[in-house]
Amino acid sequence: NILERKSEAKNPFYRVVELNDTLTDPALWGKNFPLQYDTYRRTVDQVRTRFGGSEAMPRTPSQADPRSIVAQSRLEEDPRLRTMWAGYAFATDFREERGHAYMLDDQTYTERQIVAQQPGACLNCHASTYTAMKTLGGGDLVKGFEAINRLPYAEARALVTHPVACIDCHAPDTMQLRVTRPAFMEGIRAAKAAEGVKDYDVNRDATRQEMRAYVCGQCHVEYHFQGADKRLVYPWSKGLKVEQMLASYDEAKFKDWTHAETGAPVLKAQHPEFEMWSQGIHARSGVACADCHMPYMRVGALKISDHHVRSPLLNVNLACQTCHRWSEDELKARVLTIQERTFGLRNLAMDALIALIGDIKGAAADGHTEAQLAPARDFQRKAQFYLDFVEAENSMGFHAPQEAARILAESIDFTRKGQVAVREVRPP
Amino acid sequence: NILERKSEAKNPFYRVVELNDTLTDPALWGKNFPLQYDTYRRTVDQVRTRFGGSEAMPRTPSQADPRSIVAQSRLEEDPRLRTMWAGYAFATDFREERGHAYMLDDQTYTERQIVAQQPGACLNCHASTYTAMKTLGGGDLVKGFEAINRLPYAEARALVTHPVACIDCHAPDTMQLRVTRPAFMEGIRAAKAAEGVKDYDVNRDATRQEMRAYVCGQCHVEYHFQGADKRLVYPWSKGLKVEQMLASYDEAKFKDWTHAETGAPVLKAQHPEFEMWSQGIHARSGVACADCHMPYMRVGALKISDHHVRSPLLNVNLACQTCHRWSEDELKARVLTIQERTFGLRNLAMDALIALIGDIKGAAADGHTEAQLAPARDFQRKAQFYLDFVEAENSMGFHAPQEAARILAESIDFTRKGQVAVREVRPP
Amino acid sequence: MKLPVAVLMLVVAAGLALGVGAYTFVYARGASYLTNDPAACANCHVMREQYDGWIAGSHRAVAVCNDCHTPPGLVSKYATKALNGFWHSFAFTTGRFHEPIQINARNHAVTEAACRHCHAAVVESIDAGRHGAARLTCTGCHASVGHLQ
Ligand code: HEC
Ligand code: HEC
Ligand code: HEC
Ligand code: HEC
Ligand code: HEC
Ligand code: HEC
Ligand code: HEC
Ligand code: HEC
Ligand code: HEC
Ligand code: HEC
Ligand code: HEC
Ligand code: HEC
Ligand code: HEC
Ligand code: HEC
Ligand SMILES: [Ca+2]
Ligand SMILES: [Ca+2]
Repeated sequence: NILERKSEAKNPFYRVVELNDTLTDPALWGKNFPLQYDTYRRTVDQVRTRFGGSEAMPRTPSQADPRSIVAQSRLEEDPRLRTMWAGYAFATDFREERGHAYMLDDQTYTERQIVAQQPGACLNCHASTYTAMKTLGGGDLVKGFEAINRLPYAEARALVTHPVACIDCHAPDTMQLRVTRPAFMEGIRAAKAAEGVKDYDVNRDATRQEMRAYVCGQCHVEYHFQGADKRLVYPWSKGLKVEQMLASYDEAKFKDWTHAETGAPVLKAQHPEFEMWSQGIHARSGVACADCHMPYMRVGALKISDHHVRSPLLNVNLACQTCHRWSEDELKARVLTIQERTFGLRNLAMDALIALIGDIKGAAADGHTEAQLAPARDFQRKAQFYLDFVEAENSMGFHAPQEAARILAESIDFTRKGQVAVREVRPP
Repeated sequence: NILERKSEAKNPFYRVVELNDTLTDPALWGKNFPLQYDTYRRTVDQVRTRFGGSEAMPRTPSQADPRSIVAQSRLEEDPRLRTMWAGYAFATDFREERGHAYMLDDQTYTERQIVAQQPGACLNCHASTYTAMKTLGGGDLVKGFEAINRLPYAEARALVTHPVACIDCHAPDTMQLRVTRPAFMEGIRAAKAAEGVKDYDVNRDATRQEMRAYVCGQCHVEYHFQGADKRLVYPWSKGLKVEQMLASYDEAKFKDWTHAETGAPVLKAQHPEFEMWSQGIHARSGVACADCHMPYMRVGALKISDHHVRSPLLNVNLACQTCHRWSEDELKARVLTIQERTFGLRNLAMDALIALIGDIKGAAADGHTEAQLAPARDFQRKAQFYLDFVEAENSMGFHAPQEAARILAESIDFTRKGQVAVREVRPP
Repeated sequence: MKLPVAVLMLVVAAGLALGVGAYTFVYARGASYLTNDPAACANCHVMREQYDGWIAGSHRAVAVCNDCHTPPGLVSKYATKALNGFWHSFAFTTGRFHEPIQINARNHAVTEAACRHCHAAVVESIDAGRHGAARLTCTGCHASVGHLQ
């Protein structure tokens, strides 16, 4: 009854440890906040949903890769991905993502590390890098950020021990949310500037509700490494929409790699959850990532944020039903309807792109000149980035259903134009 | 004043007329229900929204067409429509639709009546045909329906005087909603049968909330005239989705006309509001047409359904805010976001289709054989029906945002395949 | 019960100044604003929906209108009641108010305070837990708590 609760709750947290800005180990923070810590540790669970969660696949550990369990391979699920990414590290190893607890190991041991030389910049989103950056920078976060980016991966890896931890999202004194990733600070400032908001400082200007999404946007975003210093940059200078990102890549003449089968200068989109969400009805309604992926839960007299960050479909009751009065089955069915539609279009767009790749390959073999191939290759670059934008986004369209379908429709249109272009010309 | 308000509340209406099943004139019904009648008469208003409403265009009345005001021409707004419909009556005259008050005149005087011989079947959705059908059928509604369908338009036209009236949606004794159109009774029975529901009788089995959409579904649907008897049929035997309707047309080898520029056997989709809505989140949430297009309004102490059927964007407070706590401007902006996305894709799909039509025309000129042209023509048929399905649907995607985008994406994919097909072969 | 009477007089006086308002306030039992009986609120047909929503809602057994729509503490309580009672009477009579009725900023704040008052225990950790942090609005997630939508 309420009265009891009142007394119980006088002080929800017992400060047994004096936290400060140098303590990375979540176990220490967990002493003050055992409930959050306990849920945080549950991100090791692996449960599969139709398009999300992850499946625990046993493997025999090796010297190079000691993991005894990994998530299922997306390349085996859909071999067309190998063709789409031909010549790029992703074509050798790409798996379904799983809980936060695995982020550091999965990055360390992915075969993508073997086929390519990766920079320290990778670590920004796979480890608790906050204190490491502070130390490297002699107290200056940005200096440390720049330093860690350009280190070879192995060296940088030696500086970190934990996956994302409390300190990466929370201020130790007040427990308020904070952004600790310079790449997001700079990215969101650029995005706001594009909207006409000058000198945006996320930790100063963001509302609490916004922070409930921004802490996730530190990592769940499209990115690239800029220049020799491997600076981690989010391509938002023109805005968060797919066409705006492509425009900024085109402007910088940036490419991730040259396609092995067609010679096209192509791009790889990666987990643009934040960007996709920003175009959806939930973002527009002020619903943040944490509302669905870290819903409040009752623990005794208290209500806490479920730090077991996972697919909301594994937790529909708390994640959705406070706002939506539909049954659990009905809500799951609604998500599935959206996802199946997206998946259907994703497959159409994929078949189309594979056909275009075949066409260009064939044309090159027929002796089409570079100049003749250029237009079709550019359409491949566009179609591929748009398709990959939805493919790499991990909600299979749910975060912005119509926008995801719109992007796939445009991808198909680019392919169409590419297939026409390659047929318009005959080899000299 | 408040005294009235209190007394008003006691007796909602006064029976001044004894209504029966033969009284068509809404003015008579209006004597018992003056509030509904007054709002019903306001459908003469013409106000434009970005994609809906209608614009009042003055014209000089003529012998053939006495209308002094019409709605804007959609053909002038987008001349590509003339190419898409080349050889069909719609290419000569197609206008934005307007309020119910105009339905009979607009059908009587459209130039589509001049370029083609239209049957009485047209009247099912443009006039209060209930009593006319009853009389023609000697008390048997279906007999009367069959009789009016096969009459020449002019003869059938002489049998009716009013646009849709009270009697078409209401039972005179109870004022309960009812379906009076055999084409809908048969269509919905077929659709339910496809879902495994046997012997569905809409007036017996539908819930009140369903009736709030079904009365509209009597007319706001895709249709065709079957056989020499011109029976009005809704193509729902396989279901309400675009691919299911196309499948039933393909099965029946049905075509609306032969495309004048390509010789393809093509189809014209028409106002599938009911079918599109059925695929959207509002239908899924049990929100009916009447909830948004005829919202309850307070008149003194009474709440009545606003019979001024119109664009909800002209009435956002009552149409939306009862369920959505957003400001009027915000709600309008949400609709516009959805509509602009749909419109963008519609234009991409349209450009694509026009290109395909050009390709086929060109190939025919180059001497491609009928057999060689067949595959491309079939893709045109598909791409055209899908595009027209969204183009003819009058909410510009709002009734089912992701579904509308999905349909346009598939239309573009059909065009892509058609353009490839036409290029795969060389004339003999 | 001195205070309520005093306030009532005050409102009636203000009403007389405006005539119609006070007339309604009395005639339409605007005084029901001063009672605690939810049915009294529903004296106004325009309150019917909220009344029905409350009956269907989860709080019917635990909270009446005034628990959520008036601040705790006698003075502020009757001040709010008088203010709302008067203006709503006025709005009701003139028929000049936004449809559907929407809570205004002041009353929204009152309601939020009410949530926190009763649920202090439950929300302490998420709400008062960290100094300086802005508050999340309860109804952002619990919109249907007072009135089942
Ligand atoms: C309105 C609820 C909602 C919001 C807000 C939301 N998501 Fe999601 N998210 C979902 C659903 C539902 C899925 C699909 C899960 C599935 O398929 O199992 C999903 C999937 C994901 C996935 C893949 C999960 C998995 O199990 O593989 C990630 C990662 C993700 N979201 C991150 C984010 C981020 C970051 C944000 C904010 C920028 C966000 N989400 C906002 C509901 C939401
Ligand atoms: C420091 C970077 C970082 C931050 C901050 C971060 N994530 Fe993640 N997230 C990851 C990585 C990396 C993975 C994939 C881990 C793996 O597969 O090994 C991941 C995985 C996920 C998944 C997939 C879980 C599954 O079962 O498939 C979800 C859901 C998710 N994150 C949501 C969020 C939300 C919500 C937030 C903010 C509250 C957030 N993430 C903050 C980096 C981050
Ligand atoms: C901007 C943040 C960010 C950076 C930088 C980043 N990652 Fe990730 N990574 C994520 C997120 C978020 C996920 C989970 C979502 C997903 O898998 O799509 C993830 C998932 C992964 C996974 C597990 C799924 C898979 O792809 O097999 C691996 C392995 C991985 N990253 C390796 C790397 C490597 C190697 C680099 C550097 C080249 C890198 N990451 C850089 C954010 C990042
Ligand atoms: C990926 C980001 C992220 C990480 C890592 C994280 N948190 Fe949180 N935490 C959040 C978010 C989001 C909230 C909700 C904050 C709000 O509503 O303002 C939150 C809230 C809290 C709160 C406030 C009470 C509550 O439950 O809402 C506490 C205490 C807390 N976290 C402790 C921890 C501890 C301890 C750890 C490490 C074991 C941790 N957090 C790790 C994102 C994170
Ligand atoms: C904090 C509130 C909140 C939470 C939590 C939330 N939603 Fe929503 N949801 C909304 C709002 C607001 C809308 C927009 C429609 C409206 O204004 O009512 C919406 C819209 C939707 C729609 C219709 C839009 C579309 O794209 O078709 C679906 C489906 C949906 N939500 C599912 C979910 C699911 C599944 C979850 C949990 C994973 C969830 N929502 C969590 C508030 C929420
Ligand atoms: C959730 C609200 C909602 C529901 C339910 C709904 N509509 Fe609509 N409808 C709209 C909106 C919004 C528009 C766009 C109006 C505009 O663009 O001005 C629209 C547009 C239309 C139009 C074109 C109106 C114009 O002004 O040109 C027609 C006709 C229509 N709807 C019929 C229907 C029918 C029939 C149903 C049921 C089968 C239905 N609607 C269900 C909201 C709704
Ligand atoms: C008897 C056939 C019929 C029925 C029943 C019917 N409509 Fe219509 N409706 C039409 C026709 C025909 C038009 C176009 C009239 C014109 O353009 O002259 C129309 C036009 C409209 C418009 C467009 C108004 C504008 O300003 O553009 C809306 C909205 C609409 N109907 C909604 C509905 C709704 C909602 C229902 C059910 C409550 C309904 N209709 C029932 C035949 C019908
Ligand atoms: C199944 C019902 C139905 C039938 C049958 C029908 N209409 Fe309509 N008609 C509508 C509806 C609903 C609208 C309003 C929506 C729209 O215009 O897309 C409309 C609009 C119109 C309009 C005004 C807009 C325009 O197209 O210029 C004309 C003219 C018209 N119809 C003529 C005809 C003719 C001629 C026939 C017979 C060949 C016919 N209708 C048969 C339902 C029908
Ligand atoms: C296109 C269909 C249509 C036409 C034509 C129509 N109505 Fe209605 N009417 C409705 C719908 C839908 C409702 C809502 C019924 C419900 O909620 O069950 C309604 C409700 C009513 C009600 C019940 C009280 C109310 O307002 O909700 C009355 C009385 C009424 N109409 C009278 C009339 C009169 C009189 C006419 C002719 C002047 C008329 N109607 C024409 C569709 C129509
Ligand atoms: C009778 C209730 C009701 C009415 C009236 C209504 N809606 Fe909705 N609306 C819903 C429900 C239910 C959902 C699904 C999300 C959810 O479950 O909250 C929804 C979802 C939405 C969404 C998100 C889905 C999407 O496609 O992005 C938008 C936008 C929306 N409504 C706009 C409107 C507008 C505009 C109107 C008025 C023309 C309107 N609604 C009228 C109940 C309603
Ligand atoms: C458990 C708390 C609670 C109770 C009890 C309660 N309400 Fe409310 N009321 C609310 C909330 C919450 C809102 C929505 C305002 C908001 O979003 O802040 C609201 C809104 C309203 C509104 C404004 C309409 C709207 O939706 O904004 C009216 C009028 C109202 N209530 C009247 C009443 C009446 C009359 C009663 C008693 C029959 C009552 N309330 C009982 C919590 C309550
Ligand atoms: C004299 C008739 C009448 C009575 C009695 C009445 N109300 Fe209202 N109420 C109204 C009217 C009219 C409005 C709309 C006022 C506006 O929107 O400006 C309203 C609006 C409200 C609102 C939301 C608008 C706002 O100003 O925030 C709340 C909350 C509310 N009433 C609560 C109550 C409660 C609680 C009671 C009983 C103690 C009650 N009402 C009794 C007529 C009345
Ligand atoms: C007069 C005291 C009181 C007020 C005011 C009050 N509540 Fe409650 N509330 C209770 C009691 C008692 C319960 C049932 C016992 C329990 O679970 O704590 C309850 C239950 C709940 C629940 C759980 C059951 C459900 O409906 O999901 C929620 C959530 C809730 N309240 C939120 C709110 C919000 C939000 C407000 C303000 C709009 C509010 N309460 C105002 C006393 C109150
Ligand atoms: C971001 C969404 C969100 C916000 C904001 C929010 N809540 Fe909740 N609340 C929830 C969820 C989810 C639950 C369900 C927890 C459970 O049942 O385990 C909940 C549960 C509750 C409960 C019921 C616990 C029980 O089961 O008895 C109460 C009481 C409550 N909240 C009150 C509040 C109050 C008061 C506020 C404002 C200070 C508030 N909430 C703000 C999401 C929210
Ligand atoms: Ca996953
Ligand atoms: Ca119109």
